[in-house]
Amino acid sequence: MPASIVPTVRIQEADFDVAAEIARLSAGAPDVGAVVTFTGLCRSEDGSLDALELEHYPGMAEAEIGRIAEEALERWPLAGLPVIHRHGSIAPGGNIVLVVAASRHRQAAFDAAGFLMDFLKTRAPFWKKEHRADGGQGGWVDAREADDEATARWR
Amino acid sequence: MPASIVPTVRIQEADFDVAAEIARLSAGAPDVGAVVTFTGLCRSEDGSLDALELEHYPGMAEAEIGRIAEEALERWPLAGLPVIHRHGSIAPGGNIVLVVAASRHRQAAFDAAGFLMDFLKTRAPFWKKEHRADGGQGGWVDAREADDEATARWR
Amino acid sequence: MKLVYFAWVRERIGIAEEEIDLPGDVATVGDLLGWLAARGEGYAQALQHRNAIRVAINQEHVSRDAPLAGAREVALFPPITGG
Amino acid sequence: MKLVYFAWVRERIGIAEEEIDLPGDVATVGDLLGWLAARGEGYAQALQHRNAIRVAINQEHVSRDAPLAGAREVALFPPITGG
Repeated sequence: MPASIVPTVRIQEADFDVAAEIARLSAGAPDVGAVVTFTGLCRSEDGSLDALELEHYPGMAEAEIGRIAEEALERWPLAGLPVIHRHGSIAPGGNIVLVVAASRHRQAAFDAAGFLMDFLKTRAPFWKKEHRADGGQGGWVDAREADDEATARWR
Repeated sequence: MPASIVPTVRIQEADFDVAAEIARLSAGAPDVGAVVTFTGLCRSEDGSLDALELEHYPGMAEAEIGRIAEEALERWPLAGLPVIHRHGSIAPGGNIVLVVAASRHRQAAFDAAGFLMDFLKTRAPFWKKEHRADGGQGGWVDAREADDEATARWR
Repeated sequence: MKLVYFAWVRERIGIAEEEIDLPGDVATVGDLLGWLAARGEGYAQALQHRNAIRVAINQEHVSRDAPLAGAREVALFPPITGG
Repeated sequence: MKLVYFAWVRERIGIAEEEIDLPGDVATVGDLLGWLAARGEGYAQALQHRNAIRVAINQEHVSRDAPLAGAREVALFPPITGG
């Protein structure tokens, strides 16, 4: 593994391409034996959702995910850990977030991707607002207690 | 989630396309919020490896991975859990195995993919033989104790 | 000092950001939330369930007892729901 | 009964599969490994570190005390190294 990997964090409105991100990571790293990807998608909520609107805190979003990625890079021997998070309006089935973790062995890749998502979910400044398919008021999505618990297990 | 998902297991010499497998899963399932993929790749072993030769037990390989996938589908609420494992000669950087786990929430997807890989590594009848870049005798890869330990944690 | 608001905090206060000069006795994040709640109806509504509000100073998460000294940008927002 | 061999077990025995008729006193997987080890040099070599050998009956993993009754296909192979 290269001695020091710099976190790659992209906050963007545009969609992303999972295959391209995997290829980018494994191409330059001949000793990558395991790549884990996590893709978070917008659920249709049984057809009731028209779109999610994702608000974020520009600057802090990049900085906070960067801090989480740096901690993951210290904890596990990784060849790379790019993170992409979209903002703006996202329709059901659309991509929201992507993490790719590459390592020699699978456990480091699984752990790093899981760690990154658990902290991203509770610390990266993004907020979801629902727009309903029936035109009614959707409102801001509530934070999930399960996410706080998931974060706590890494202490 | 659909009430009953049938495991999809493919043992093939041909390469696979991670993006196509993700798309296949999330296209038909509007309530998938999380997709985890695991890709196992052939490492170059610091340039010493020319190729891995993957032998398998036809019939049992499909059956055993199918049994592991069925157990995962019982344990976690999944929208799908396709598994592809290649055999034959695979060069460094080449794909060996792919697992895609799709669910409403991320923990089920992470757990199912990790569970499937842990059991696949110790129970699916595949064996790797190394062919060295210098033309020397490589030989059969030894099983890793870490893999047995990884399997044990799911009991 | 620049204050920035997000999501329903922004909607209730009615503005996305503002520049303020704080009285000298407003020294911590906790003090700031108390002072803001008394600034008007929107602020009072936004800060009604004050425990739910998260605060960042200079784009880093902080707790209620964090000092405001050195703060260029203070952000108030609801619990995070990204990812 | 059909016996099938994989990886270095196959290489040492020198064939990939064979049909055999077992003596009546070979009742379990453990018995079979002992009986095979005495069949010739290749078998002896393959079964030298017998604890390392894994066995499947009708394409399912089995332990040493599994009975051979009903076995159509018995496979011998080293610990698995796929994935």
